Amino acid sequence: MSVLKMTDIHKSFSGVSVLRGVHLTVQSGEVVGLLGENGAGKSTLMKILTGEYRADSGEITLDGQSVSLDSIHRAKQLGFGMIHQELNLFQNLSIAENFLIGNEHHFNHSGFVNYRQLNERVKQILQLVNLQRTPTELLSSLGVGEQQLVEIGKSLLQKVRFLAMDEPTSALSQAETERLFQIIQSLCEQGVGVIYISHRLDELFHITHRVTVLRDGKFIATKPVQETNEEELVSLMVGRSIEDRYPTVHVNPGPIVMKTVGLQTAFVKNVDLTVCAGEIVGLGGLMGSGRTEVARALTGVDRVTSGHLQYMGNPIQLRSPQEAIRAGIAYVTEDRKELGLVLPFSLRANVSLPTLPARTRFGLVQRDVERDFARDVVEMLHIKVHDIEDPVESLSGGNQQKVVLAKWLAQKPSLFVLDEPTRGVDVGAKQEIYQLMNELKQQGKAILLISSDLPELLAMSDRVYVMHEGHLQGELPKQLVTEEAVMRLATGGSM
Amino acid sequence: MERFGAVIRRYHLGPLIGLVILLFVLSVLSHQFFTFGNLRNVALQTSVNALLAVGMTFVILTAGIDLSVGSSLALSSAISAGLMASHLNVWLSALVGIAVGAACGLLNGVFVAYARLAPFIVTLGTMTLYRGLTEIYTNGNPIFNLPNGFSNFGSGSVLSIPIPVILAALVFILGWITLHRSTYGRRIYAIGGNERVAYLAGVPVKKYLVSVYVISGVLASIAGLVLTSRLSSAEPTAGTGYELDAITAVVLGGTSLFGGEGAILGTLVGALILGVISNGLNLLNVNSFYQDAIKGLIILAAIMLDRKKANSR
Amino acid sequence: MERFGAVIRRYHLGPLIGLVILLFVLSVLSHQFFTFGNLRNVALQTSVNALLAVGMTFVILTAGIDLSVGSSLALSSAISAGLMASHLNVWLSALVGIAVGAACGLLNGVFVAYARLAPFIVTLGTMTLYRGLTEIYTNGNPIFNLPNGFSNFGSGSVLSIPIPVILAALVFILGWITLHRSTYGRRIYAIGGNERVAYLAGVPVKKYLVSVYVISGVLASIAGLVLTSRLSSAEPTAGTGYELDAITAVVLGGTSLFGGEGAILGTLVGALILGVISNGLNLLNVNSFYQDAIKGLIILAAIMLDRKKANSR
Amino acid sequence: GTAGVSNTNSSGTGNGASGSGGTSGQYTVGFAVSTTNNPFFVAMENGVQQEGQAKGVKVIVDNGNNDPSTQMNQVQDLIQQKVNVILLNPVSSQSLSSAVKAANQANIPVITLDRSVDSGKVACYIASNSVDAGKMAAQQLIKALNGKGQVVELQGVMGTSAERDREKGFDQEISTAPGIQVVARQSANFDRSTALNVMQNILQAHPHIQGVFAQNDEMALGALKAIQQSGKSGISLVGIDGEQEAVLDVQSGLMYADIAQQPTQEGKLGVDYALDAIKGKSIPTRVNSPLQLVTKGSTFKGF
Ligand SMILES: Nc1ncnc2c1ncn2[C@@H]1O[C@H](COP(=O)(O)OP(=O)(O)OP(=O)(O)O)[C@@H](O)[C@H]1O
Ligand SMILES: Nc1ncnc2c1ncn2[C@@H]1O[C@H](COP(=O)(O)OP(=O)(O)OP(=O)(O)O)[C@@H](O)[C@H]1O
Ligand SMILES: [Mg+2]
Ligand SMILES: [Mg+2]
Repeated sequence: MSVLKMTDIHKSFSGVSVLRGVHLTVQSGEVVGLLGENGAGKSTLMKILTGEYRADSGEITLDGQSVSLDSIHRAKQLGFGMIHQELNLFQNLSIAENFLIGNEHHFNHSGFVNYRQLNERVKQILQLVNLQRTPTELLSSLGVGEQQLVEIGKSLLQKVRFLAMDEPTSALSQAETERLFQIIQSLCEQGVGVIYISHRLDELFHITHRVTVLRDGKFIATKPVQETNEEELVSLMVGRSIEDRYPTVHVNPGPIVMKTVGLQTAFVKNVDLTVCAGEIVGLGGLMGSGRTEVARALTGVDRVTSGHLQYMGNPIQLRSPQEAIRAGIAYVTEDRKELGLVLPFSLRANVSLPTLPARTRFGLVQRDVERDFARDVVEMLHIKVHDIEDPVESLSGGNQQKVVLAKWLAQKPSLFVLDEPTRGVDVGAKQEIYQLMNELKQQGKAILLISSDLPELLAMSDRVYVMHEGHLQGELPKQLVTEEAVMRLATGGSM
Repeated sequence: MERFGAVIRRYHLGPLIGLVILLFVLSVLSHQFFTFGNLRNVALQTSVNALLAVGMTFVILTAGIDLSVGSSLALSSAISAGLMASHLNVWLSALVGIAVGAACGLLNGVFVAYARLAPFIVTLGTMTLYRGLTEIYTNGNPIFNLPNGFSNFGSGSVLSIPIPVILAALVFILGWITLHRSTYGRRIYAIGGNERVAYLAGVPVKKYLVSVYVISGVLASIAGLVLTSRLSSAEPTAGTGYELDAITAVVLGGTSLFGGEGAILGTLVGALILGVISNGLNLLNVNSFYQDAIKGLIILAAIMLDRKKANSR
Repeated sequence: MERFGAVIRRYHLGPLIGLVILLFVLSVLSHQFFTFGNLRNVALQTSVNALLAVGMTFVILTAGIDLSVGSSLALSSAISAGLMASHLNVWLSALVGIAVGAACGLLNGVFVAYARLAPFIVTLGTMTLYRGLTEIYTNGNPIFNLPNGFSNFGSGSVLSIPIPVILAALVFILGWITLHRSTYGRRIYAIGGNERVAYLAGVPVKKYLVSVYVISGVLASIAGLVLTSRLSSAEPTAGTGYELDAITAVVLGGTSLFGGEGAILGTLVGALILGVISNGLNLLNVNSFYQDAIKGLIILAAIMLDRKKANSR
Repeated sequence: GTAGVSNTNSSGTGNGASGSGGTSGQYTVGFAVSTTNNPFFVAMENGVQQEGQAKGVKVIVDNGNNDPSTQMNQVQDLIQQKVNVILLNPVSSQSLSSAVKAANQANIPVITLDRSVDSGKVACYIASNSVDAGKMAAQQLIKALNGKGQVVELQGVMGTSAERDREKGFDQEISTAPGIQVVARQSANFDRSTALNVMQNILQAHPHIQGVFAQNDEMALGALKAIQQSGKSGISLVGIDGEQEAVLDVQSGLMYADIAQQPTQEGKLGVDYALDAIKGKSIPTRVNSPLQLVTKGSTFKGF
């Protein structure tokens, strides 16, 4: 039975204060939720625990003994592990080798890799996290959700005493999430202390024993989970109460904006769907069911091999994203790091990227217009950023996600394809994004919403299509959309 | 104040500090160094590499590389000179040379962008190919007997500033505006920063990739015209090894070979550092056996000053 | 079947197909080509570049580059030869040479890993520096009058296979085992794939980075011993331009200059392609003015075969 | 790269040694040339090719790109192809010795052009002395300056034999004129555009020089441009090689003198002696082709 205590932790980055006196206590066998808005400092606090950053001041004790976490190595020795919010994986290596790096001592045979032992062990772990892949496959062939499972699996390989999980479920759907909870439970039984970060509040009530809330880098409170409720946590976290987490508006759907007829690409087949003006259409399914691939086909990224698209009533061929953008189709990608952002670019340059041609005069960028737009979106989406000239890589995960969304707003498209638009976004900001979606809907925009967050999908969509193994398994009108119905279709059942 | 720090970071003033130190040391060591005449020489001697380095900056910003510049220079200037020697109009001959440079770049660009081949190996192949074509065209002999008017272009000056220097300065200003103020330039950085993100944001990535190699080829041919005119002859071996000097200027100037990061002012500084080193070693009459070692040490010292930048490779 | 496809992808068999086609074409065009004696020559002529290319593969896999190999080769072999010429024991002299190579690599590695400077510019600086030191040490004169025993090492053979070929083969096998079977090798790939992630996973990134440059330096010195022994003299200009051949072999073999991707078998194939091209052009007595053009075309053709791979640059 | 030292005297036009054409249809001569990056060696290659054609000999040319090991490989390839004679213009005297030994073992006669090798059996060596060329250049400068004044020397690629030998000869001879001071020695890598820049810099540092010795004509031509562009006059420039452009400049008075060689003739001679060697005739082991001094008014053509 051991206790990890972080007391009065302070941390700032080049003069900007990020953590201001934070406390956190975890015991072995316990799950502590860590809650806070985007940019509140959760990831930073955890990175201090794993030796990636050093605290400016404060004390960390393990069983009453003060420990100094001055290196990654030291933190590892002490048994502190972490599942990173941003996937920390090697795209160029196989799944098994991703498990190997950092854990070589388990599979070391006088300097050589014992591949048989490695593959065996990885196979077990993949089963444990429910990932149907062989260990020798290249990591880069996996979708984001699958990669997240690998990241989770990696932490099971190490003998950890305390494990920080930074939004492990942000790209997981229901089934995988439940699997993860079973894993967490068994870890606790083995005496591991878990720090669990998530913006999906329901999960915290499911899995944690206590919740610690941060706001703006400050410690707000720690509550046993039985003694609190969602409303209280939300108001502790954002400093005000949020009435309606899923605001909806009713709009009578207009004409069909996008219609697919027998759409087929290398990854999906026989997809027939429609999205109308003034409508939010949900696209659900399990991880790897091909939702992203549908989005890619609608936005000119993937080649359509048979069937066709009808846009605003006319057949359309999209040979590149450029053509899609010109036609008025915006694609908010799910993988912000790889596909959504130019990380070293400033926020200003990122949000203006798709609309540059419109901001050009005599070939030159109109920088004042650009700056004004950047300031507008920062305000509109409450993006937490020190300066619009800061590189987006220094933003917190959720704020980065908002930037991905923001860059399409100036384009004034007719169709938005949103692939996991609220991945890693906090409750308050989520509500803002929903309100934004509603506004767009009222303006007569068509929205295709892909989401693994079931409550969000159910609440926000006017209709829901569900995919299963690369094809549309069925369509659910608003009145029939329930968690059970979606899950039934997603697992290959029928309505 | 805060803005000033940002400017230093953004425009990589590290190498500039290196250049200033170098200028200072040389002024102390040689009283001829800091004279108008000598600085004019340095500028003139840097102009060819500077022209190549501007094109190279564009290419490297897209995470590419162009090893073929020296050979493109040789091929285009051999053809221009050949035409001039056979009494074609000078301007027309020069234009044909530039067209040849553009064609060299176009071939590189098409291989890189449309066949999706690694720029290093593509331009290594074309470097050898263009050199071979130059040898075939010239039969291995220099082309001389060029019209006097053409020679004046390389050796003439306006207000005692040599024409090649003015030309290089113009190209730098154009390059700066293009890279740092135009939409085109922004998109070049975006491609280098994350090609897929740029593509998804509607940037016609392939066309842009082709364009940077064409720019590099065109500037190589202009550099070739400057060189030919300065020497009043086109050599089949002209430009051998120039790609390395151009790349060095770019990298010394703080631009990352991995694309998306860097600035053209750094390139100018990088090119000047190289030019100043050669000039200084000559002025001080350093024993030729020691020159290489000293040059190596200065390059290492110069980048040490840029440490902070390199951190974020 | 699936495994076979995976093997092709994983070990980049594209360039191998290119090599096979090249061998086939040359066998048809020249009846001397596919003889034991000639293939033996090709192998012997490839051995020096192959040795350098193995070290370069390690460096490039970490997203680095080592431009200094040719100069490290020259410096280490000049020092070995100097010691031999002054009658030090041959083995000891060779060992000192290898130590010099290791030191050259160590300096590169420390600059890259600890000072966090861009490998291109660091090794460009040391390339010039080491060349300068060689010139100073040799005073620009070749060192000859080496003991006979040493010359036999480069020109001798075992079972009619030249010793340099055997040496290069051993180094390749060792390199293969290290890169593809050892934990060290996997970590090199991990660093090349994502240095930051590797660091967070607990890989001592700095030490590993240093180590690849040391490997490259050591192999450069071994290549230098082979060269010196074959020529029975150490030239101050030895190895000039060899870095480009070594990098070309690596890249032609499908290894990405951006790190983390590639395989050492590709490097072997790349080095052999270069060796076969030179040998073939000589055998066919191609006009030397046409050789460059043809060589460039063959390189371009060879990479076209590897298109699919390059896609994932 | 540059020429080594070869000189061809007027007698070296291939008269002495030619087998009569037509009888030698099956013979193959391998020519390993150090580089074709320089007009000097291009001319030598042309000589070999022309004479080969004239005499009906098949010629295989290999370009060593100034790298000894490349050339070593090429000699091996020539041996492999069982050529009748190897004409070798070695990149380096020391390094190519082992290649010559390999040819000796295969019983293929070797004729060296322009430079020879230190060991191994050479049937015939056709060249002149690089050291002499340097000396002659120095004599011309001494004459031009009347034995006093400041001169500079433009060096070739450091570490090459041509650079060393020409410098040696020049230094020996110039020191006989105590009034002459060598104020700068800088390398311009045997390259024209490098020489232009280096000379510009030297003129800056030493505005009062009166003479320039360039170790080859390419550098002399670059230096000439620098001098012309500086607007200075009265600087005497001496080069080595006999390149046509330089010879023309001497004749028009832009350069003071050139120490010319005739690489074309040298190449022709090589083929002629090669045929003799094949036919078992005895050939001289050393053919000296004297250097040709080109000064204003001389009618020498250059290559
Ligand atoms: N390396 C860094 N340099 C500068 N600022 C940073 C850096 N890392 C984080 N920050 C800033 O610190 C603040 C806290 O970031 P952190 O990633 O800890 O937030 P978070 O609570 O994890 O948010 P999210 O829920 O969005 O993941 C943010 O404002 C962020 O911009
Ligand atoms: N580039 C690719 N190459 C090969 N297979 C791919 C590629 N991209 C995606 N796939 C496969 O296509 C299937 C569907 O992809 P993906 O996982 O993105 O679907 P999804 O329904 O959007 O799921 P997610 O919840 O992960 O977003 C997966 O099996 C995935 O591995
Ligand atoms: Mg976070
Ligand atoms: Mg998806």
